[in-house]
Amino acid sequence: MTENVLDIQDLEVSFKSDGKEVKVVNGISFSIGAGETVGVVGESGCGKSVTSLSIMRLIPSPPGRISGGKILYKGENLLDKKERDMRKIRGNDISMIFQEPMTSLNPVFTIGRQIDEVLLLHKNMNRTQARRKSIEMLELVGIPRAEQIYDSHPFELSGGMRQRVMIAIGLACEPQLLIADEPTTALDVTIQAQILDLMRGLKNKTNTAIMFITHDLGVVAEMCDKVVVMYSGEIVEQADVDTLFNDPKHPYTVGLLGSLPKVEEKQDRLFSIKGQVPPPGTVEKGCRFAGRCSHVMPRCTEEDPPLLKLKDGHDARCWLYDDQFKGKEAGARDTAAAGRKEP
Amino acid sequence: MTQPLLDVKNLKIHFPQRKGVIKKRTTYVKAVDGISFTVNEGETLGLVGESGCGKSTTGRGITRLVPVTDGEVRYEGTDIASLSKSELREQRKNMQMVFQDPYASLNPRLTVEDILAEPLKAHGVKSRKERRERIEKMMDVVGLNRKFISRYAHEFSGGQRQRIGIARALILNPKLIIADEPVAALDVSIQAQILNLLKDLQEEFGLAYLFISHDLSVVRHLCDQTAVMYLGRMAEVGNTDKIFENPLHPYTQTLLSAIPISNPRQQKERIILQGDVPSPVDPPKGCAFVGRCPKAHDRCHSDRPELQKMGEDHYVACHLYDQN
Amino acid sequence: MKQNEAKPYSPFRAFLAKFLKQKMAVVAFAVVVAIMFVGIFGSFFAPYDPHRPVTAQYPEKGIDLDQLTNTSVVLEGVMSDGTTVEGSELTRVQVESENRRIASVRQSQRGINVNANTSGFTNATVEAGEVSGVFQVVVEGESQFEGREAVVSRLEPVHPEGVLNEGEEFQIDVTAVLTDGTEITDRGEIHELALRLYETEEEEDTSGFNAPASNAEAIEGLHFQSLNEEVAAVDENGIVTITGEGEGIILVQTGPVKSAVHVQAGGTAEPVLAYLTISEPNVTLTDIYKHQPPSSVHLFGTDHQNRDIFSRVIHGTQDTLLIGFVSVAIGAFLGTVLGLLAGFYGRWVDSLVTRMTDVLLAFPGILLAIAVIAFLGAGITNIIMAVAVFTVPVFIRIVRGSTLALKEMTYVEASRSIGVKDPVIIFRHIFPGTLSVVLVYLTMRIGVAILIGAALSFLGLGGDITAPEWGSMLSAAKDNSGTVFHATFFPGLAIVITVLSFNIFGDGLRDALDPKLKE
Amino acid sequence: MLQFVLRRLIGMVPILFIITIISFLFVHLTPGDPIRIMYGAEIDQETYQTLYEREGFHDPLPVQYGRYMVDMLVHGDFGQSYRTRADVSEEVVRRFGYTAVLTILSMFWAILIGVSVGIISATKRNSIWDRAGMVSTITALSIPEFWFGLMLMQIFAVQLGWFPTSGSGTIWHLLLPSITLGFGVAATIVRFTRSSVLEVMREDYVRTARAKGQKERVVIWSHVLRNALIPVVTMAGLQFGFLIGGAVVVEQVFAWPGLGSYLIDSILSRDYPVIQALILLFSLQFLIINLLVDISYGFLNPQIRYD
Repeated sequence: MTENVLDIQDLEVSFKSDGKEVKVVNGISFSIGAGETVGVVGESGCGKSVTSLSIMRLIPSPPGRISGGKILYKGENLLDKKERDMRKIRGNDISMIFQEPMTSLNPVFTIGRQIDEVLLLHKNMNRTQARRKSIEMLELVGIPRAEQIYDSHPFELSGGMRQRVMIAIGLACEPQLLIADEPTTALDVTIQAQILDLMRGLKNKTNTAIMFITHDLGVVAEMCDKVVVMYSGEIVEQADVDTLFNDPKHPYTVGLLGSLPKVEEKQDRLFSIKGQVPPPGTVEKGCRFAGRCSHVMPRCTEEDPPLLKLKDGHDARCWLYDDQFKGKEAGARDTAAAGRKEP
Repeated sequence: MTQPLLDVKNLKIHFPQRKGVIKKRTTYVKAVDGISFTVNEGETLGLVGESGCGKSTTGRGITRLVPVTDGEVRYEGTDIASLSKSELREQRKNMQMVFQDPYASLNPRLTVEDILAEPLKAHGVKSRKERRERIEKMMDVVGLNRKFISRYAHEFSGGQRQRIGIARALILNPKLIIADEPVAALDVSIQAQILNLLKDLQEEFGLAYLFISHDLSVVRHLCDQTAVMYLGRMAEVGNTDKIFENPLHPYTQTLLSAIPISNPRQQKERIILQGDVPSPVDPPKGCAFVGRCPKAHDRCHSDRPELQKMGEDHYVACHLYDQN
Repeated sequence: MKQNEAKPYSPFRAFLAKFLKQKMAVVAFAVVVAIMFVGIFGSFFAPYDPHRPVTAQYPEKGIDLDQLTNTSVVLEGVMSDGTTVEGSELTRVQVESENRRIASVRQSQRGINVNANTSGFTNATVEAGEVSGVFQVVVEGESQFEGREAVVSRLEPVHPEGVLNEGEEFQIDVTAVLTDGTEITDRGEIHELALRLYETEEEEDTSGFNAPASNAEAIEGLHFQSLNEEVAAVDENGIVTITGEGEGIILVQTGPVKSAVHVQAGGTAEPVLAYLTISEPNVTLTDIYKHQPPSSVHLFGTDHQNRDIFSRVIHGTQDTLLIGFVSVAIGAFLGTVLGLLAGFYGRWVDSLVTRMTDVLLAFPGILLAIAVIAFLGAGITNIIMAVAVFTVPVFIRIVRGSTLALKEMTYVEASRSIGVKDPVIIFRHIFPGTLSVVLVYLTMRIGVAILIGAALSFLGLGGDITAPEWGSMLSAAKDNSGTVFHATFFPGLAIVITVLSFNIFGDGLRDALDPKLKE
Repeated sequence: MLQFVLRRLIGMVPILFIITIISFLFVHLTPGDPIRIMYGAEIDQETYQTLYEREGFHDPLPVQYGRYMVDMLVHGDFGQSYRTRADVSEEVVRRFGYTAVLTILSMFWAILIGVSVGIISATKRNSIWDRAGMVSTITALSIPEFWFGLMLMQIFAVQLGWFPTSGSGTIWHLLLPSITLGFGVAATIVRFTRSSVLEVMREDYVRTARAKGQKERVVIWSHVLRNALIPVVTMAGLQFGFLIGGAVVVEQVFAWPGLGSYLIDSILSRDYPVIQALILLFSLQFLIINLLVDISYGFLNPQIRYD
């Protein structure tokens, strides 16, 4: 087994608002192996973006605070590192691309200068070397007339082009891990297809591990090897991509898949999860999904289920799969599977 | 053949932009540049396209929230584009809108009751009691708790707000709802709730929808008819199943292939387009899609393709299918 | 679902809760309310009539003029045996003021009566026979008392005890008591001080009101002199040698201050007068005819026409607030109406209004106001008009801006799509949306309006310069005397406190109503 | 770019034209009789008539306006002061330098203090420095300039004797007036800089810079400031106009012989030719300042292309 690039253990992140501290990420653990693409999916407010910023230690503080756990990068805990050492890792070992390509580039600097910046910081290059490497990177991400674009300003580029530039910046130092936080959400579907295609190609070329954060299950199915499903600050299920889409266990995952309209077939009616996501800090005990779950049992509102290991590499946080309920498991799975077609 | 509920013919919406030293040169953003389609009673037409293709402008042009440059918009035979201001206000009763952003489309300073009373007041329901009754009834219909009638809009979650928005649109009993990306801002699980609600309401009240969306899966799910727009023009119109199962226009084909499929076992070949959508200020002379089309030929550069019938309930604007 | 079961939301309560969190703003609001109260009712509790000199009002207020300008100090003689003599029993007493223009002194029943004439300071000497003492009189008012220094008030010699015999020597120890109460015992130091104090004495006074001869022959340093050489001789260090029998008197002198040391060489003798004590060696009086400094009678002092500044500041609150409120109210009303129309209807209405706004805003407010005054003439009404003229474009701009933003809000579009009439949309959706900005600016602009109004009055464009208006008060104070601090300080402070309160209150309002609002 | 400047210059012409009309009408619409102001109230009717004709007041207004424009544009003649009979243009030229020196030095203080304190306040947000800065700026904005000037004069000139109280001549004469004039603008710039920096610090591209591993110092000084200062420069430029307004008051306090005190003296004595000329001059100044601000904005912000 290869060593993991990233190992997150029991990570907790809290935010302070109105004098109260609320845990928005509540003890999550997962790992990303070398060259692996891990998708982190969940609806807005589930804590997926906070997790990614925590890895970079870029949580705005105050009000945010990493209140527990470990983030191991190649075995070293990033949370113990000094800010100075952390800076050497950012952009070099771990880099990040963001959702909004329109605002993530500094409007007053040229494209070239913004790629050079990261090379000059981490790679001991002089300006000429940096320029050469930057243009090379621009070509790599499929930007035509790279030399010319090198000297343009961000506002002269379209959203898709800017996201390519962001990827060029992210990959310039050949990082071990690329964190992509909803990189295609703001883009049109044809442009999204271009960017996803590009990222897949680059991943095969560079063997960079990717943490892919998104709310779009379709993108996950297409891009990722492994999937982590988050709900309200917790991991509710994780599995390899094939298992997750074809044999989901957690009622939330099942519901999420069921509520997706599909372009490839006509459905009469969508499955829908009732109610809405509880705001962080409002569920005091029991499973956070209990209030919306169609399989809710008395136990669910009393005890918070642990992340149960179902089989190798497939975990779900649900009492349905607790040993005591083994007998009912088959039945539950049937109903869950049925839910995807018709509630 | 019966008369369609809404009949749009050669609709053009151009926005002038002033340029030049003494402001004499005027260019036009051709947001919508000659499109035609119809919506039948009780039916849903999905208007799809990428951002900037003019689909939202079309919706706003039909309700005359933006001035129509040219063309006809007939609602039950009356040309909306030529109505006077007061006639238009009367006409608006029959045609209501639901907006994309459930946060921005409700005035944060008003309560649910105020918001829902507004259309009633504007159309002459004077009795407070009657208004209250109708509002409460409508809240039941869209699945809002009556107890929340005096709450402010911002106290609700996105899904609930969109229910308020739908209630506002329905309260005057219109026949046509123009829904401009009503689920784009919602999370997947909430989106499903609203889509189901829209379907239920259609069945209950026999509504027709003009459903504007960039999400093809949603359109496929909800719509009977689909119209694909590109750069202010219509690329392909027809029965939804036909379009999704047998897309003819290269753009429709690309669009469909670009949608990520939420099943890792069903991945497909993808058509990857080069380049970006050109500016609507200066669209190509021939086919709007010509610059990015993998199948473009000479004629596409010079002649603008018109919609041609390719089968029952299926039209496409592409020179590939020219008879000659 | 859970949050919906909380108690119903009220926008006003939410605003109040946010506002009350900002302590500074709450205090500022209290101050604003207090200032408005003063503005309305100030004229009823101002202690003096702001238009007349206070001296003319003292009789009606039952204040004795003499009490303010006169005082008496008690004079006592100290005998060589240490006993004291009351001032009335002293003989050959002469009192003299160095500068009678400032203060005059005369002997009275128990001591000395001091009478202030005009502001300044002077020394006065008291002589009783051989000995003399000095006290200072300070009359506060317009003049500044730079370089004022304490002088020697009395010299207290130590008398030898008992009877002395011929040939004995002793040294006279002297304590110099200064007018500010400090005591110096070291003879060298006294000498030094005296050298410094009385060095330039002679060339100083050219007024003709000069002190008597005893001062003219003032002696440098610390000086000793024996009146009976045959009994006792003294040298310049104050060492006394008894040379014969009898009574001797050694005079110790520095400047105009003299005391006597009684030397008894054999036999008995009556004690002699050794030195004079003055109960208050530093008398402070007030010049009541002009520029009285702040005191318990006049909290902020009086001005160049001897009017009570405190009362004038209180009265002036009304005019100042009037300028602020009325001008901003006019400006805000016109600006809001025009801004709403321009923003909502666009097209030519907008072009016309914005063109006008741009031209007006291209000028700094004060110049625009000056131009309006130049056109209309000076006067408080015209100041209000002038300030209103430059307030209008400010409101047009902010209301138009926020109208444009609100017009783009989907909920306005939604209303239009429903078929709601334009006026209803403006009043129901747009105007309430601009209200928070308008309220915030209203508060902030009142501060600016007061500042500009004051500046205009200060420049003399307010018309009546004698009016109790803060700006004109400053203008008059500045013109009449550049050196009186209190006359300019207090009216200015009133402006600062008022404007500051409005500004902080406005800041708090803004944070509570609309934290995104930019300045 | 050139086209843009040209267009703006052309655009200024109608505004200036309107201003000349306004300033011309000044004499004719304001209460008070120019002849009596010029030659005294006591002159008899006959002399009055002669003078009235000689000064050209009998011509119709358009003719007079034409003469006024020709004098001004062709001969550069702004007339004579009613009060001193001196040539207005000469006097204006003489005084212009004084006002220019005063405002420029004030602007220097204002920018120096304003920008640096603003940056410190923003980067050390909510610290004691930030709070102190905010309290002192709001106080500064509440202090009337003329009073602040009088207080400075009291303390530093009268009591401590470090500076001359008023007048002109040396650099020391300039110090107190320029500080008085600059402190209000400094406070405005502090607040503006602070909010601008804070706003930029929330931008996504600042997060990008941090994610690159850039040092916080470089993030602030290069990524944040470059963007944050663009609006600050614009604002500071516009404040120039307000400095000229403030100069009117401050010059009066310190007896500084600039255009401001000239204006006030002229208004108080109804010296219309001078007021006319000064209104024109001030208007022109503001138009030019606004133009320069717009142009500089384009140099700083690459996104602006003048077309």
